Amino acid sequence: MQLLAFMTAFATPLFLAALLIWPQARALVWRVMPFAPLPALVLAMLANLPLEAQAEWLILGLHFGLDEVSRLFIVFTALLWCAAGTAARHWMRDDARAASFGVLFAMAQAGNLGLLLAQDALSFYAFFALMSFASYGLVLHMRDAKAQSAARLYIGFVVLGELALFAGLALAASQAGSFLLADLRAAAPSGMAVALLIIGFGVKLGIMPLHFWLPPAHGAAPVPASAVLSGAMIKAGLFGMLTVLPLGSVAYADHGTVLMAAGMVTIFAALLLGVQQDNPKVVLGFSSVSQMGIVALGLGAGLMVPAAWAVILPVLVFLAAHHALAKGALFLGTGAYAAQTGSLSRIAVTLALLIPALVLAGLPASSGGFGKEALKTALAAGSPVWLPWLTVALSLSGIATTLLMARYIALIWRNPPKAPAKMAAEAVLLPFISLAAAALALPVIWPVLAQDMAAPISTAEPGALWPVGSAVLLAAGAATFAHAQHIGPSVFLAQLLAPFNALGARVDSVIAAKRRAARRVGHAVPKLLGETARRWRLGQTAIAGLIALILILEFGAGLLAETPAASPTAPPPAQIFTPDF
Amino acid sequence: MTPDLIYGLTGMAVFGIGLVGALCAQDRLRRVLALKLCSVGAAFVLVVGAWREPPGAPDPVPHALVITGIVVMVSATAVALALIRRLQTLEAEDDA
Amino acid sequence: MTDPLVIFDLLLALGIVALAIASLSVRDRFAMIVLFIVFGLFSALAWVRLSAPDVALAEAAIGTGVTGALLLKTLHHLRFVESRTAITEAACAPVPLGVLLANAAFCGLITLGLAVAFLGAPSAGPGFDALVAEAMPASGVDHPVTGVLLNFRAYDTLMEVVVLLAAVIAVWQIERGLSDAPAPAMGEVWQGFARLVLPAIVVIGTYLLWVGAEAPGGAFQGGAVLAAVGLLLLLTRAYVPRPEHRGIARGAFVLGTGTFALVALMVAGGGRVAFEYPLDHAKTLILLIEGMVTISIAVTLAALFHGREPVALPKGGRDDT
Amino acid sequence: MMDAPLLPLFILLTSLLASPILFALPERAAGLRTSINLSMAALKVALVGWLSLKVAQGVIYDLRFEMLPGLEFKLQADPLAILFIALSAVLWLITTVYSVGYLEHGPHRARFFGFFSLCVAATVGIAMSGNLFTFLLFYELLTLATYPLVIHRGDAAALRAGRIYLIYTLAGGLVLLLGTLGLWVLAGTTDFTPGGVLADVAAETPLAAQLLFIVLIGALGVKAALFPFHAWLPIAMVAPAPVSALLHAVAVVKAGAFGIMRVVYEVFGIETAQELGLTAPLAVLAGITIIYGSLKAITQDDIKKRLAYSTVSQVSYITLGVALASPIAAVGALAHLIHQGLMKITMFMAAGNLAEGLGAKRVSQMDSVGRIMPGTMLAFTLAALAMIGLPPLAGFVSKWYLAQGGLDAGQDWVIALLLGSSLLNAIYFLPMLHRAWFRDAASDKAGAPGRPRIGWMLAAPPVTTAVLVLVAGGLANAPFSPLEWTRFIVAIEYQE
Amino acid sequence: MTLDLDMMMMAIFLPLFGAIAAFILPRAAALVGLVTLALTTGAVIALGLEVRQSGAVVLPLGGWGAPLGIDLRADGLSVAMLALTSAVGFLVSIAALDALKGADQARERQYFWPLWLLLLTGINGVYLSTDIFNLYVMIEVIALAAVGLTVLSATRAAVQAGLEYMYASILGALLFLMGVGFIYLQIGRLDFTGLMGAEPTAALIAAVALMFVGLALKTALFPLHLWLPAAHANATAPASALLSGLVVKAALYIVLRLAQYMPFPSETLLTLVGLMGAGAVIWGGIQALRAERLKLLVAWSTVAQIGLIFVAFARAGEVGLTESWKAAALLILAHGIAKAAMFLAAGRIKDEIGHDVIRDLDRAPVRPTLAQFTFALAAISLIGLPPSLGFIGKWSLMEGALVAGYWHWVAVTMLGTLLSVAYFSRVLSAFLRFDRIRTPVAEHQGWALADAAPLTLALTAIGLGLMAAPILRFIEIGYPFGAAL
Repeated sequence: MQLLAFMTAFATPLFLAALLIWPQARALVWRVMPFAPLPALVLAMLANLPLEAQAEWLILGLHFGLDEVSRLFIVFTALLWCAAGTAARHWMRDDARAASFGVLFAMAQAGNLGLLLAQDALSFYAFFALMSFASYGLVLHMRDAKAQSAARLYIGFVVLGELALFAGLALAASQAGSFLLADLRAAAPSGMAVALLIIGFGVKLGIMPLHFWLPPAHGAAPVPASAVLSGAMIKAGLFGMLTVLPLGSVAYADHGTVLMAAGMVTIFAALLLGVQQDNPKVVLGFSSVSQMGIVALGLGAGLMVPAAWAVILPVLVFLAAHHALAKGALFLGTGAYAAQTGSLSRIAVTLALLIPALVLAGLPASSGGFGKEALKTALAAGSPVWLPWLTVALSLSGIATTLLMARYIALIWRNPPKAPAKMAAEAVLLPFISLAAAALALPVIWPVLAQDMAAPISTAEPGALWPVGSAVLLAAGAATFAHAQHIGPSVFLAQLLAPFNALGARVDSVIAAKRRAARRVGHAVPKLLGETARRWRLGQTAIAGLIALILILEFGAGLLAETPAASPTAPPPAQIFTPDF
Repeated sequence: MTPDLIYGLTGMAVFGIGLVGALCAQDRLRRVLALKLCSVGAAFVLVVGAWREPPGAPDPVPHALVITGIVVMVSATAVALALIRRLQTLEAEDDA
Repeated sequence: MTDPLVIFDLLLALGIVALAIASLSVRDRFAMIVLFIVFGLFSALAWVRLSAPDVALAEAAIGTGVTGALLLKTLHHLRFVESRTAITEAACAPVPLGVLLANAAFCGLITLGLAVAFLGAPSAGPGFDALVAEAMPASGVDHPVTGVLLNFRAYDTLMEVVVLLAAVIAVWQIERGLSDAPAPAMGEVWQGFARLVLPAIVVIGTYLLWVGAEAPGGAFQGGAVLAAVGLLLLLTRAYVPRPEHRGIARGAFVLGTGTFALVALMVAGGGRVAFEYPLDHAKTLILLIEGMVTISIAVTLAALFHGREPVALPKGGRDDT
Repeated sequence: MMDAPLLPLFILLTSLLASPILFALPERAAGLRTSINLSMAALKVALVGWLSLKVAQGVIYDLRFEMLPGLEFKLQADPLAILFIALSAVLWLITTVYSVGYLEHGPHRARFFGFFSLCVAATVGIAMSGNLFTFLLFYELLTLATYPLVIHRGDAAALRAGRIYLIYTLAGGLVLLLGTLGLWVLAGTTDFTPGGVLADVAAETPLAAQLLFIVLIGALGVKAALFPFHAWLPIAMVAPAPVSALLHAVAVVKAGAFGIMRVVYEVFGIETAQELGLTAPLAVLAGITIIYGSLKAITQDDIKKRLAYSTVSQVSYITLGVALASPIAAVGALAHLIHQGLMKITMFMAAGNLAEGLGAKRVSQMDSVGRIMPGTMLAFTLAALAMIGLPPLAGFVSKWYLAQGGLDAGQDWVIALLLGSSLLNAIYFLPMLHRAWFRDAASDKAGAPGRPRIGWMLAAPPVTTAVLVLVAGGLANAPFSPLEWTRFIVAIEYQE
Repeated sequence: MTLDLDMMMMAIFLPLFGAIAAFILPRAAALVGLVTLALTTGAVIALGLEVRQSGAVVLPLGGWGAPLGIDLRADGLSVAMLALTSAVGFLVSIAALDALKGADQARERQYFWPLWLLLLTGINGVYLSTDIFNLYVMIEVIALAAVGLTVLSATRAAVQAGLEYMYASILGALLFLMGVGFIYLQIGRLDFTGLMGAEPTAALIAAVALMFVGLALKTALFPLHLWLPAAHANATAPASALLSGLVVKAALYIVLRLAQYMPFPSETLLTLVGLMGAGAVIWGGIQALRAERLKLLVAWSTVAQIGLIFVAFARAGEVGLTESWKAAALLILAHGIAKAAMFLAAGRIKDEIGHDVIRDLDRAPVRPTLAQFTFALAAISLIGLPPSLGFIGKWSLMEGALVAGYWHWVAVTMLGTLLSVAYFSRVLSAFLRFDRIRTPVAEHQGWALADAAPLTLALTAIGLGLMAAPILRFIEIGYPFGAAL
């Protein structure tokens, strides 16, 4: 029964792939494609843990299992495939090579889900290989020069990675004398094996210097494929390390150091490389690389200090889920953006894209923020020597990611990606919005979903604003600068000052008008007064008036002086003219 | 009710009337005349001030002052009238 | 209290005020001047009543007589010019009644205030009586007013003559080159009258001057009366000013001032200051001054009446003298 | 050496007496006029040199003359005065040479040089004023003497500029009169005394003292072109180039800045001013002016207008340095008084040469002028780089001290301000240099501009001042350099 | 007979004899005039030396002595005013030589001198008089001579203005005479000494009201100024200079004197005076801004400046009056000199250019540079820019007001200064504008004798600022009145 459940989980996509060969079924298959990961999802959600099943009959005897970690991986992987499937259905509607895409898509899906369930080295490797090689077709799908070169690079690294992985697994298996992954872990594989495994999985993970394939591939693949490549498949590398390496039990200080250093380099090198790109999807790819650098930090720390692994692991899983959802949303969002034609809807989508982008960048109280803070806390348990650097690196990674995201946003405006011509504009929106919402809601969902493993997350700080904030400012400055460079500095400054100058000119003209009016009045009123005074001979009146006034004032003052208490209520008239200074 | 009181108040009245005339009159000649009335009013004050109850002789100094004032006034009047004549002629020439 | 004189005073005062009002409010300008002359005579009467005969004489002769003559002459001139050019006087826009009323109201207030002040002032208060009485013996004259005029306050009197001089210079200056209205037509009767009256007036004037030292009268009154001679001569064309008379006229104008000032200066020295006549010569000097001043005043007043400086203009010029 | 107690008076008279002579000379007596001009200017430089030597030896010059009971016309020669006199004397000589060349065939030369002399006399008087009252006298004289220079061209624009100039400066002068009176009434003296004369007043009636401070600084701020009283300066640039040089570098704005120094240091005293809590707002105001002027400068296409706004910005460095109330910043401020003068006069003379030689009055006409007039443009470039604050030029020295002073006073924002200002300076000066040196002139210009005909009298002065810019920066620590002299002054003002 | 030449007598009699001589010898009038002026100036200088040496000097005319007789008295203020009169008069006389040299001006020339010398007699008489009735006679001398000068040009506008001036003069004098009457009624004597101890009774208050208004009318204090602008603007230049520079000062001087010796200035009245002065400053300034002709502008500026003098007078209230009169006196001196210079310069400009319409001044192909320069210098003093005497006067004004805490007078002064800058700069920019004339402009054509006098006056107005301290010390000689009597 359990076996059947496991089989359904990875066989459903395979079955759909097979059905696609038959043209009459294609329409139906495409319609069902979004639901292909459902069995796996259902299994992960409903199963009581731990769950195991064996199929000794199959090949060399295959073991499947589901534990706390793989369950969580399956959940977000399946979700991602669901969303990508939905998108792919519309994306590929009028594509000439839709069938081949569907086949490969389904096969990669099967591989991805399968490796998550595999418990022995052989099946794991098989599913891993299935996923990797099927993806080659996805990358190559467009068949243009860019796709071909990307695919060439991809396949080269895949081959390299598979070789290393195979060698590593083989070494470990021979050392353990068993194919079971649990045995491999328990046997504490040799340094060599661990190194090979790290390289094998590292290729998938895109840790520098093994990352070269990743950005071009992500850029070249169609949007649904990019989403799963970046969101789901590279997590397979992480999952592989978690399952195969004896983390938490044996210390591999050198490996850890190297991995950690590579991770640190990855974080920033990816930034430097990423901001130079012109294709938004490539930029997203570099962002993935950068993010995986963070993951590598955690892994490295785990390798160095096994004792810390217990706290690092849940965080890494969370980060994987976080990245999968956010990055998937971004890729699909790129498609959604490309599908829009009106500028208003593009602005709307851009605004929506800001959600996963900021989540990914680690906006406080988002999954990114929590994840980073949790990782910081977790790493505190690791090597004290590295700790300050790690903390700084993590904080700065927020800046790096934000800058990449800014670059991405800028690029989709400047080099809008292309979408299939006749696609319904809202088709890709639904999966995009769902994933974005999921990414946003992750901090809330996670405690429910992960239960015991959610502890580091739910107790983490919401994170700091300054990395994102400063990076936004930096990006704004850079954008302004770039804009200025683009149109020429003096033109730019003129543009910048134009509103102020316009305001100034406006104020000036208002003042000038007022001044003219005042001048008119200033000319007219004295003239009128002067004329009136002359015509009415007010000067004559003034003579008499003045004498009378002085007489009244002085007599009044004299009278008051004589009778000071005459009228205590009325103020003396003299004071009317002599204010009290 | 002594003469000085009566004529003193008369002087005030004449001065006031002259002042009204000097300020209100439009006609040039009348303005000159009004000013002359003012001067008579002022002279009244001095003459009244000089008056003493009959047995006593009046104070001669104010009398001298008034005589001076009268001569001064006639001079000023003559100049004013000359100006009026001249102005009238100039206006007539301009308008002609 | 029922002094009959008080009733006379009251009636006279009323008359004066009424004449003042009438002369300003009467529309006809000739009537205005006549009323003014009557007013002047009434005032002179009032001053006689206030035991100021000198002042009354001066007012009658100069303040009323000469001024009246000047006014009449000017009116004649104005009417002549108006008749020639058909422009009427008072061409300017009338002043609103409200302004006039305000003027009147202010003047009423002033009069009231001055009346209050007058009533509050000491009646028959302090004066120069005692000082004059004390100084009279040293003045060189017997009549106090003359003493004041020509000795105690001789400086004022000198300046008064200077005012006259300034006036005649100003009038000559103002009216230069101005054509004159033809002299009023004086009939034969008037000319005969003049011939008869003139010597009498001269005698009266000289007498007034002479008695000035002891009794009311003196240089100004005498001068005014003599000026009347000039007026009559001018009016009757018995005398027509000519350009060649200018030098004499100038001399006559400055004669009084010059003599007066010279004497005032010359007496200074030897411990005396200006205007301090030596006691022995005081009477002589004062008489000299009075005589010269009288001539000056007479000629000046007559010249003021005549107006223009007699100048020879080119033929066909505007000046008809 | 001879002792000459009347030395300050002689220095004043060299230009004050020259003025009526120059007025009286007929228009065509150009040679005589030039020789009088130059000999007087040279004589003044010599006398100033002598005077500064004496002052450095500690001789005190103090000339008094009672004008009103208790109120004296007072000339003194303290080191601060020497600083300003030296600037104006040297620059007068240079500007005179330049003016002679500039106005060679222009009209109204008698008038021009007469007022020019008077203007310098006023500046020298301002420098040597021993009290605020005397200062006021010369301050107004300066206004009056510069007005005919500003409207020298006599056309509608010049007259408009002149009117605005007159309104601003005379209103400022009037307020200064009020302030001087207030000081006289409050303190009973208007003497400039190191440490100030208002300590007691400030303790008793701080409000009155604060009001007085605002009135005085406001009044002086008009000439110092402190925001928001700066509007006259860019408008007044219609004046001929030597006049602009005079306005911007030697006399007018410097008189305002110098007055602010005197008021803050020697009327209030730096401590009193700080206690009144008014130096910080003044510093902020100066900061605003610095940024505002630079921003406005960027958008100007007219070369002289750009330079004028640059002056608005640069002169406020001096005010800033004074207001920071730190001796180090004061050194910067005082040094900038000299340095800004050297730099700005170079630029204005260069701009005048461009206008004279090539008819180039706008930045957009500056393409490749560097190749046509290398000397002039080299001077301009040097001055511009100094303005930006590149070491070892003069501008760097003053900016360095200002920044240090900001730190010393605990006003860290000054650093950001100076950096930002330098950036803005670069933004508006570098394009000019770029055009001048690296851009080819629009080829279709009718008739290639051959060798421009400017004589040595026009070419030499900017080069000379540019060299001075280099020297003042490069030899900043040498004895008798502006900076050294400045330190001497600050030691007195801060009574260290 | 040894002549004891008293300098006070000389100051009055020399012009009188001069006037007589000039009148009877018309052809030598100019020569007589100049010699007289020179001699009078000499007498004034001698008098000044005497006063400086021995304080105030008194001359009881006729040996009687006040109150019966009339005393002449010279103290610092009198001599300062006399000096102003002779100096300005002398220089204006020199300028008049040129201004009246035209062939068609023979009659103007002939009458100018006697009238002017009589005017001088009257003015000097005012400054030396200590008797209020004598003052009345003197202001009448001044009035008649001044009217004669006003209408010297005999244009219709001038005669009209002269007539208005005459009315104002007579009325002012009559008001003054009425005041004299009231004073006699109250205290029975007419000399200053008698006035000093008097109690302020109703009669004296009435006298003050009448005399003050009468004098204000004569000195054209706002709002009684209506006769002045036309009269001063339409007279010939030397006459304008005399009228504006000297004549109005006589009435001002009497106000100053009376304020010192009479129970005159209550706080209320002073405030009223200040308000009238402020009104004059503002209204005169505004009208000067509007004026279309140069001389009219200058005349309106006189109205404003007289207002300023009254503000100075009222600046510190009743308590400050013992000092305020000095500020007023400084301003009187400054204005007298500068305004004379300005009117002469304006006359020169009008003569050279042929008109004095401000708007078209810059269209003229000739520029009387020196006259323009003189005008500018005079403007500096009138505006009150340092170091002119006008500045010193303004300084004293504001200082006193500040000390007394009367900020409003400071504000009025500053407003007045701004207004004067505004209206004078109208003229100055017209001088310096060159873009509306195509033909070559002739300017700076060497020295003209005619410019010497105004230029000297203007330079004096500026330079005297440096002499303010001695001047102030000098005018205090013999103050207060009773001390030296």
